[in-house]
This record gives sequence, structure tokens and C-alpha cells, in this order.
Amino acid sequence: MKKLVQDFEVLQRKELNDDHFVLDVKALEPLPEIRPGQFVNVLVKDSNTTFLRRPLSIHFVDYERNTISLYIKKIGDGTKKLGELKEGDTLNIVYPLGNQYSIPNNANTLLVGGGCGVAPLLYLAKHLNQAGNKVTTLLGVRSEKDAVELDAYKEYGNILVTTEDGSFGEKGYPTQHSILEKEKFDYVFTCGPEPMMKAVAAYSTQKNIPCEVSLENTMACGFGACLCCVTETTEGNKCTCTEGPVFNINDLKW
Amino acid sequence: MKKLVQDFEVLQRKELNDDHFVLDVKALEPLPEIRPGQFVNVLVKDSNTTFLRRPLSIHFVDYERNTISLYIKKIGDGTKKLGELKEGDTLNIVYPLGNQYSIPNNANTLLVGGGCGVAPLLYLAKHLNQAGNKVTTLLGVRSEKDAVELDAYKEYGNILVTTEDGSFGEKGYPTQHSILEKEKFDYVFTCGPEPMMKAVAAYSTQKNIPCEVSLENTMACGFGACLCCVTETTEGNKCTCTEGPVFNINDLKW
Amino acid sequence: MVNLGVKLKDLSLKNPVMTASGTFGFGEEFEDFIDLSNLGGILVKGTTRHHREGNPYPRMAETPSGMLNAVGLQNKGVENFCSEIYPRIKHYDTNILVNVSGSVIEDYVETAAMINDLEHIPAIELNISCPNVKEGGMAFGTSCASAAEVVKAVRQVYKKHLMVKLSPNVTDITEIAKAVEAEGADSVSLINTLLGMAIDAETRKPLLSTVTGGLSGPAVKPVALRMVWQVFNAVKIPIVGLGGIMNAKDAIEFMLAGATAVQIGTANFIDPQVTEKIVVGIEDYMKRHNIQDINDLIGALQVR
Amino acid sequence: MVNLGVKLKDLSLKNPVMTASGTFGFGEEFEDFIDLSNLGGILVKGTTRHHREGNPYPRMAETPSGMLNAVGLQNKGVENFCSEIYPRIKHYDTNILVNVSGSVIEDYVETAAMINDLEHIPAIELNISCPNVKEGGMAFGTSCASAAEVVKAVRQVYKKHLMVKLSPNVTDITEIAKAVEAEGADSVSLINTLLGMAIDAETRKPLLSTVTGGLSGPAVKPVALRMVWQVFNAVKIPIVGLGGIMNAKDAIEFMLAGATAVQIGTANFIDPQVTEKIVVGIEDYMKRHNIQDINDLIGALQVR
Ligand SMILES: Cc1cc2nc3c(=O)[nH]c(=O)nc-3n(C[C@H](O)[C@H](O)[C@H](O)COP(=O)(O)OP(=O)(O)OC[C@H]3O[C@@H](n4cnc5c(N)ncnc54)[C@H](O)[C@@H]3O)c2cc1C
Ligand SMILES: Cc1cc2nc3c(=O)[nH]c(=O)nc-3n(C[C@H](O)[C@H](O)[C@H](O)COP(=O)(O)OP(=O)(O)OC[C@H]3O[C@@H](n4cnc5c(N)ncnc54)[C@H](O)[C@@H]3O)c2cc1C
Ligand SMILES: Cc1cc2nc3c(=O)[nH]c(=O)nc-3n(C[C@H](O)[C@H](O)[C@H](O)COP(=O)(O)O)c2cc1C
Ligand SMILES: Cc1cc2nc3c(=O)[nH]c(=O)nc-3n(C[C@H](O)[C@H](O)[C@H](O)COP(=O)(O)O)c2cc1C
Ligand code: FES
Ligand code: FES
Repeated sequence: MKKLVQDFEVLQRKELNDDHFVLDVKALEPLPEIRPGQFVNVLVKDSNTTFLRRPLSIHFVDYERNTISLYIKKIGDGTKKLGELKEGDTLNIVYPLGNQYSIPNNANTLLVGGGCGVAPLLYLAKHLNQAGNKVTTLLGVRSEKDAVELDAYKEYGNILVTTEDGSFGEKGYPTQHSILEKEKFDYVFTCGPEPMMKAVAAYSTQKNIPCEVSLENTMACGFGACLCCVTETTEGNKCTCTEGPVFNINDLKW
Repeated sequence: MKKLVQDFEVLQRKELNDDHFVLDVKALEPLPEIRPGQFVNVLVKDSNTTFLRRPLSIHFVDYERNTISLYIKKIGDGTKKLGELKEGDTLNIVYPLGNQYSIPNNANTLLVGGGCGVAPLLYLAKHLNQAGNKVTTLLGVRSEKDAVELDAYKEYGNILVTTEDGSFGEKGYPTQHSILEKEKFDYVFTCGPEPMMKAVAAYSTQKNIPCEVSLENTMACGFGACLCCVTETTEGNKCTCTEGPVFNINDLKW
Repeated sequence: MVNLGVKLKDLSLKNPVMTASGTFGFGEEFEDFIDLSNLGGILVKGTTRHHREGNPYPRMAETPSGMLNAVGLQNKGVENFCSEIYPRIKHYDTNILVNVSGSVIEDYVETAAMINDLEHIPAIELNISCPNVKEGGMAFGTSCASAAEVVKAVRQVYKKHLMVKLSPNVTDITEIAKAVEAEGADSVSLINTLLGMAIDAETRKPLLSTVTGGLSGPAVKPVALRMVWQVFNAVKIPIVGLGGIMNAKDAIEFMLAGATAVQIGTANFIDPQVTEKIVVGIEDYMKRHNIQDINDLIGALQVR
Repeated sequence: MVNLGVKLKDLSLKNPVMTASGTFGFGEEFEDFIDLSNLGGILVKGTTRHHREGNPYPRMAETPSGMLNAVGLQNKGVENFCSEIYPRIKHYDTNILVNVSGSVIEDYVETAAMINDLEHIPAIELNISCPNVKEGGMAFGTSCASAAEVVKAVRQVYKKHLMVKLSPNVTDITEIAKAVEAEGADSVSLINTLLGMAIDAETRKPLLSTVTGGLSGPAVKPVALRMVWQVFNAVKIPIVGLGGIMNAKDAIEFMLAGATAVQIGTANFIDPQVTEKIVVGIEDYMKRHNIQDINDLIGALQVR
């Protein structure tokens, strides 16, 4: 898959809640094939404190509109500046980066996301659904106002939510959701805070279900040139940006 | 005069021509006394390449509106970012800085400006006019479209223009204007590119008229703390930001 | 109430925030902006035995996240300091330290001796590291032997707190730190500026009249932090850390790396109130992290 | 048509723009973004005698206008390079240089000897300055004696262009440059990274697994420029300048300071097409300034 560096045009910024937003950006040339789990590396202009690009998962791809959607949480000045982009602004993007989630066939799949780790799951849900899988997406959020975009997930399957304060869905963490014991899944995909992913991994290991996680770490280039982003695997250090960000939990030293 | 560091609110940005604009900023507390020739030091946010503040002359002060006007030329990223400020934006300013032009009484005064060196002259014209002086302002610009704000100067006296291409006023440099030979001035004030100021200084010396110039140089602090901004004078190195920016040409080694 | 007080040996600071010499004038330049009595200490301008005009203009160039300066120790000499400036500033309710610079050992010694007699100056900072004076201010700071020699000579005449400011332009800063500690320095401050250079590609000329100058600001912070950490692991005397500190978070990083106090330099140009804000910010951090005594932060870096 | 070609002694470059080792992979990582044949040369990853896993994660921290890295020379060893990688990249229509690193002299010598046999590798860059390997890569570069020793040993077995990459973490870089020149280095490249450190004030932990790491990017540019200028005035062999070059203007500054060619490092991460853009930008600059031959820019700084 050829990697590109291109200017995109900001089409829309949707505020989801206090610190999350979705940015729809339009490519000026036809988008290449983009696989679920891949990410982009964006250039933040006009920030006194941001030097490197910022890696962001690909939340959704709309080939008809020729757009990529990014699901972003405001963390520091870089993501804050992205949250100030307006319609018509330009965003420079290096993409598509990284490997991809596996797409099984006719399986009962579970997607578990937390925090801005939900970002890659929507596009994954679409691909899993298209390949004839049953899709259940389980999102763990703090409270009702953080349970966003549920309709979008519903297009591709079942959507479940846990909230920490019990204000919506089941109360607790995603790994405490009743569905995990009620239903038998064939494949688990997860992305989110490391403790959550480790709990999901433990569940999968215990139930003997294949499980893929998407890792975040500090990246300088995003395309394999700097070797800053290694993850320890059973086969030694692997490059998270080219051999990841998606890893099968069997390959990790978790 | 107590120096302040304050947030101002941007009221208006007026584009004058391709690369000059006037920024009106409103103080949140009543403005202190500001003298003609003084300057401010502004903080540029959201620029990856601007580290220090940017010094700018005080173009005008409107005590009724509680505003300061800045006359700015886009040079690099700092001034470019200032040119993107919108109504309601905040601008952090250290002010009032530097000394001031002398204000004679009942004298025939000539003000010569070129480029963004015209910045301090409008406020100076007002003060000279108020003190009962006759005021002639002579602006040297490239061509007609750069001859801006003429009505504002007219409020305080006579306004003359030279253009390099002859499209407006007299053709040539300000020091070639016929008024210089026609009229006898008692006091000359100038601000602009160094070659122009030197020509004005030569004219004043030859005619034996007192002449004050306003100097620009590289400043780190703007209020006397760093000693980076020295000007060589007949009495040794002087601090341009506290003992200037206005100097009598007799004190300079020109 | 959290405790912000720290001690550099015998020298008590109400809080660890000091100013860096050459960036804070004589303190007077900041009276409009802040209450100097809120600071742990102020370092006044580099002072030499004799009047110095400093270097020709231009003396300053902006660089990525930093600046170069080539002021060259412009000052009116120590006698002028004692007779004109000291009487004006001695009432400040904070520690006033004089940064003593020189080009030959006798100058350092004579200057230090005169300042020793000033009642309200509890300490000097011996600048053996200024990159902007040809005659060798920096040369003293770049070899152990000469650093030791100048400290030894000044120690004979200077009886109060003797802080020595180290140059970062060396292969191994711990060697220099150990050498000055052995000669009786009470504390070390680091870092002075890194020797740098800037060029205007359009005119093909250097941006500084002296071609090279001293680099300061956030650009140097990683180097400064590393050196503070190295020196912390090499000497027993307290360390004053500086180089690129812009906010409380930066100041805390230096303390975690081993600094007992910090100095704020270039940041004063960008926000003349930054020092007061850093004091408040450190207090906030301590409350947020439930730290009662700031001394618990010194060298508290958790290395795996 | 302006002439962009420069010569590092016997080594001809079609233009002065090369890439910096460790920031450009094996070139392959950039094939999607640029046409490698537009570059003067590429420096492949630091290569050692034996396979190295490098340092543990985390290996990178962003700093003001720069970054710290602690990759620690992760590579599969020189044998793997010769058998696996070389055949894949040897067709590139540009100069391919291998950055040779080591911890003991024999390793340097054996690695260099193996690369000497590779037809399409016209030069090596001897890395005596990596701050990220405990066993001493940098130690070689911080003393004249050890720098001379390793260059002398490699010179015996390496018959093509021998470039030596110098460490900036020294008191006087000209001494090291002269020492390696005396032992037969054909050119010197500078600077490698400055040793730095970063701390997370919230967790009170270092941001790198190795605590300290190498600082690169625009933050170090003033230091790099100064060192190039100093070395230019001290040695006769050509200089390759690097450290924080982000655009053509920066590259020209290094050439004015005395560099015959430049290397682009960290900038590749931010804009993977930056090297091609710099070639074009240099050409534009020359046209604008009416300069026919780029060699007229080398060391053309006008010092008053
Ligand atoms: C492959 C990959 C995919 C990602 N996808 C998304 C996504 O889809 N949506 C999204 O919102 N974020 C995503 N991230 C995280 C995102 O890159 C960071 O939040 C962003 O770089 C922060 O930049 P900043 O300038 O806002 O904050 P900074 O100023 O860089 O950081 C502020 C604070 O956050 C910490 N921090 C910085 N980066 C991270 C990080 N990666 N994880 C945790 N803490 C960090 C810093 O240590 C610092 O304390 C992804 C990261 C990776 C590696
Ligand atoms: C006391 C004083 C008063 C001033 N008043 C005004 C004013 O009223 N209006 C106005 O538009 N400007 C004024 N200036 C100049 C203004 O400060 C600079 O234009 C500004 O700092 C440039 O910032 P920048 O980030 O846009 O450009 P930079 O990116 O800093 O510079 C771009 C290029 O311009 C050059 N440059 C930088 N500063 C100056 C300078 N001071 N003079 C000439 N070239 C420079 C640089 O070398 C560089 O090549 C004043 C300067 C001083 C010292
Ligand atoms: C304009 C300027 C003048 C300086 N003058 C002196 C000086 O006289 N004596 C001295 O020891 N250090 C001097 N320094 C160095 C600072 O005290 C400090 O060591 C350095 O700037 C690093 O800190 P910073 O990054 O916080 O500025 C000067 C620095 C600047 C920027
Ligand atoms: C991630 C990374 C890895 C590096 N690896 C090497 C290396 O293997 N060998 C080497 O000589 N230099 C290495 N360097 C140093 C660069 O080649 C270069 O000297 C330095 O980054 C300064 O240039 P820059 O500011 O343009 O990046 C590395 C730098 C970075 C950022
Ligand atoms: S981020 Fe550079 S190799 Fe992965
Ligand atoms: S700009 Fe700092 S003293 Fe004038």
C-alpha cells in the first residue's frame, strides 16, 4: 500500500462532548484503499509547543464523499489546535499507516472500546459486517454524555454501553458487561486504555478466543524510519507503526 | 510611568493594503498615559517559529474607546499571525515602553515617515497639533495604494505624499519632496527605513534643524532587562528600549 | 500550608524560585510587574572589576524555541555597583546575589572581596562560564584546573555563600563540578548558555556582531536537565538548576533531577511576571500531589 | 543551469543534500514519498558488527523544537546488511553510505572491512558519537586519543571514502576534528545528537527508558552551526553539516558556515518529502542570488 503525504480540506468538525470531537477531512485526490486499524499522522500548524506530527486512528472512511473521519480527544496543545480547525482549513496528513485488524468470515465478533480507543472500531465494524460477521460493539465510557455515535455503530450490528456512573447502559467497566458471559464470541477486537485492553485480553485468553489489540505509543515518524515506537513481542522488538498498531495478544508479552 | 502586562481584546482589524493592516485593541482596564513614540511588546500565540514578543510602535491611542491602534507590516510568521487575529481574540501586551518624541510649542514641525515607520507619526501629529504646533506630515510610499489613512493625518495638519512610481503626490523619495526647500521647519521627526532616516537627518543637519529619529532594532525584552538592544551613541552604548527608541540625531554616531 | 522553603547550605530561600543573571537587570526593571519579595532570590547582572561596554550591536538573535545573546557583560564595574546600585536595591526583601564575572583571576578576587563587604548581599555567583567574553570568562569554566584555581582564589577572600556557575560547553560537567566542590564552593548553578551561532542566509552574514553567542531558552532545557541530573549524582553540595524554564512544570522537572532551587532567565522576557506565576504553580502542584515539603521533590526522580 | 554538484574529496554528490543516519531507515521507507535519485546521498541506519535489539521502550520524547531519542542502534548486524539489505538497495541512483557503529575497536574494523567489499557503497560514516550505547560509542568521540585510535584502525582496512561523525558533547570539537583528520579521515560530519533528558513531572519518571538520550531537531541548530564554523576554520578536509536542518534556508546557512554537504535528519519525520524540497529550495536560492556554482557558497560567510 503506497503511503502518501497530502493536504486534506476540513469539511466539518463535530463536537461530541467536552473534549472529544470528530473531524471530517476531504482528500483532494481519490482516496487509496484504507484498511480498518490503520492510522494517519497529522501535521499541527500554529502551535508553539508541537513539533512532531500527531498519530490518529482512522475512525471512518467515506469513499463517496472522499473523506476520512478522525475521532479525537483533546489532550495537549496539538489535539487542542486540531479542535480549532474550521471548515475550509487545510490539514496535512501522512497515510495510510500501519497494519490492520484481521477480518474473519461468518464469525461472532466482539469489539471493545474505551476512551478515544473507540476511534478505529467504527470502520472495523463496517468491514466485519460487510464480510458477513455478526458484530457486537461494546463501548466503555464515563457517563451518558460520553456515549456518542451509537447510531453509527448500529448500522453494522449490535451496540452496548457501560458507564462508570451507571447513567446509561450497564454500570461498570466494559469487561464487567453481562454480554461477555451470556454470549459466545469467536473473535475479539479491542482498543483503548492499556488496563482495559489487558482486561479484555485476559478475558479472551481465559475463553480461548483470538484477540487483537491496537496499541498506542510515542512515535516520531509513523512509517518505520526512526525505530522509536517499538513494542516488545515474543519475537523481539517490533515496530508499532509498521508491524502494528494491531497485534494479536499471543504475540505480546502481556 | 508604570509598565503593565495586560490582555487586550481585539476590536477590529483593518487591512490597508496587501501587507499592512491596523489592529485596534481594547484595554480591559483604563489605559495609562501613553506618550507619542512609545511602543508595545506583543505576545504572538500559535506560531511554531515565534519565540520572543514582537515590538510595535503605538500608532494611535483613543482614550474614549480605551483602545490602542497598531500599524503593522507583515514580515514573518509573527506579524502574519497578528494579521489573522479576529474580533474578540485576546492579545497580551507589555506597555507603555520606551521614551517619547519631544513636543515643542508653536513650532513649524515636519514629520517624515516611510514604510511601517509611519506607525508612531499619527499619534505624534495629534500631540504636536494639541501643543499648538504647525504640523506637516510627509509620507514616502511605493505607489498610490500604499498611501493610506491620509484623512486621519489631515485632522492634525497638512499631509503630503511621495510615491516611488509617481502614481500619487510627488514622485521620488520623501527627502526629494519640494516642500523641504519651500518651507522653513523648526523641528523634524522621522521614522522609517534607516537609509531614509539618514537622509532626513542629513537634511536637518544641513539646515540646522533639530531632528529626532525613532530606531528599530532586535529586542528580547523591551524594558531594559536584557541589554540586547543597544545603540551606539556619542555617550557610549544606550539601551534602545528604555533610553530610546527616540534619539536626537546629535547623539547618534550617524 | 505546604512548605516552599529550601536551603542552599546556610542560605535560606523562602521558595526555590530565583532569577538568572543577565536576564533580570538589577531587579528594578521588574518592580512594575511583580513583587520581588515573593521570590526566593534574585541574581543581578554580571558584574566585573571594571566598566565594560559589552559587545557591539547586534547582540541578539531569535532561534527555534530560544535565543542567542552576545551582550558581553556590559556593566559599570563593581565600584559603581557598590556605590550606586547597591544602595537602591539593598532593601529588597529577598536574597540578592551578585553574579561576578572576570577575565583574569585578580579581577574575580577583587570584585568578590568588595561584594563581601556588602551587608545585604548574602552570596555571589561566580560566573566562570560566560561564552561572550574573548579574554576567557568561559575558559575558566571549561577545564578543571582553571575552574579550581579561580574558585580557590575567590574562596580566600569571599566569606559568605559562594555559588559557582558552570558552563555546559564541556565534555564532562561532573568533573568541573567536583573540582569546584573540592575548592570550597558552597553550591553550583547550571547551566550557563550553550555556545551557538546564527546566520542570515539572505545577507550571508552572522546575526551577531561576535559571530557566536550564548543559546538560552526552552531549546536547551533537555541538555540542562541532563547536566543537573549528572551533577546531582556526582557532588554533595546543593545545585541550582536553570536553562529553559518557562513554567512551574519545568521548574519541578529540574528539582526532580536534583536541583534544590531554580533560576528563571529568558522566560522573563516573554512574561515579566513568570517568576511569581512559577511560585504559585509549584504550590499548586504540591497540593495536587499531596506533597507537604518541597524538599521531598529534590532529586526524587524515579528511575526504573 | 546552476551547478549543484559538490565533491567530498573523491566522492561526487549530484547535490549537497544527504540524509542523516537513523532517520532515513534504509531509504526504502521513503520510496513512496520521494525519488531517491534526486538526493546527493543517503546514510543508512547505524550498523554494528552484531545484531542489537536496541534499548527498551520508551525511546522517544518530544522537546521544544526538537526530540530526544534512545533507539540505541537497533539493527540486525553487518552480515545481515550485506546479505539481505544491500542487494535490495544497491541499485539506488545515489550515493549510499553506511553509518558504522561499534563498542570496541575490533567491531568497527570488522564491520568496515565487510562493507569495503560492497561495490555500490562508496563510503562509510564512522559513528564515534552515539550517545545511546552504554558500552562506549560516544566515549570514542569525546577524547582525541580514542577518536584517533578508532579512525587509525579502520583506515587500515577501509579503502574508500572514510567520513567520521563527530560528537557535539565535547569541550572543543576542533581538537577531535584535527585528530581524526590526522589519522586519514576523508571528511567529517557533524553534529550527532546532544546528550539530553526529559522528565514527566506528573509521574516523576524519566520519559526515556535510558533516562538520557540524544537531542536533535531545530533546537540544536545554533550549536551545530557554530561547530561547523569552528571546524571549518580548523581542518582542511570537507565537512558535512547537520543538526536541525528543516528547509533550504537552514541548509544554506550550514554551507555558508563551511559545510560542503548537509544531512537532513529529524525533519524527515515531519515532512517525508523535505529532502527533495530542500534540493529545489537551494536551487531557487541560487537563482535568486545569481549564484552559478554552489561551491561558491561553501564557507562564504561574511564576517565583518
Ligand atoms: C497509532 C496511534 C493512534 C492514535 N489514535 C488516536 C485517535 O484516534 N484519537 C485520539 O484522540 N488519539 C489518538 N492517539 C493518541 C494521540 O496521538 C495523542 O493523544 C496525541 O498525540 C496528543 O498530542 P497533544 O499535542 O494533544 O498532547 P501532548 O502535548 O503531546 O501531550 C499531552 C500529555 O499527554 C501525554 N500523551 C502524549 N501522547 C500520548 C499518547 N499517545 N497516549 C497517552 N498520552 C499521551 C503526554 O505525555 C503529555 O503528558 C493515537 C496514538 C497512536 C500512537
Ligand atoms: C521599537 C520598535 C518598534 C516597531 N514598530 C513597528 C510598527 O509599528 N509596525 C511594524 O510593522 N513593525 C514595527 N517594528 C518591527 C517589528 O517588530 C518586526 O517587523 C517584527 O518583529 C517582525 O516579526 P515577524 O515574526 O513577523 O518576522 P521575523 O520572522 O521575526 O522576521 C522575518 C525577517 O525579517 C527580519 N526582521 C525581523 N525583525 C526586524 C526588524 N525589527 N526590522 C527589520 N527586519 C526585521 C528578520 O531578520 C527576518 O529575516 C518595530 C520594531 C521595533 C524594535
Ligand atoms: C541576555 C542574556 C544575558 C545574560 N547575561 C549573563 C550574565 O551576565 N552572567 C551569567 O552568568 N549568565 C548570563 N546569562 C545566562 C543566564 O543567566 C542563563 O544561564 C541562561 O540564559 C540559561 O537560562 P534560561 O534558558 O532560563 O535563560 C545571560 C543570558 C541572557 C539571555
Ligand atoms: C531517531 C534517531 C536515530 C538516530 N540514529 C543514528 C544512528 O544510528 N547513527 C548516527 O550516527 N546518528 C544517528 N542519529 C543522529 C542523526 O543522524 C543526526 O546526527 C541528528 O539527529 C542531528 O540531526 P537532525 O537535527 O537533522 O536530526 C539518530 C537520530 C535520530 C533522531
Ligand atoms: S514511529 Fe518511527 S519507526 Fe515507528
Ligand atoms: S530589549 Fe532588552 S534591554 Fe532593550
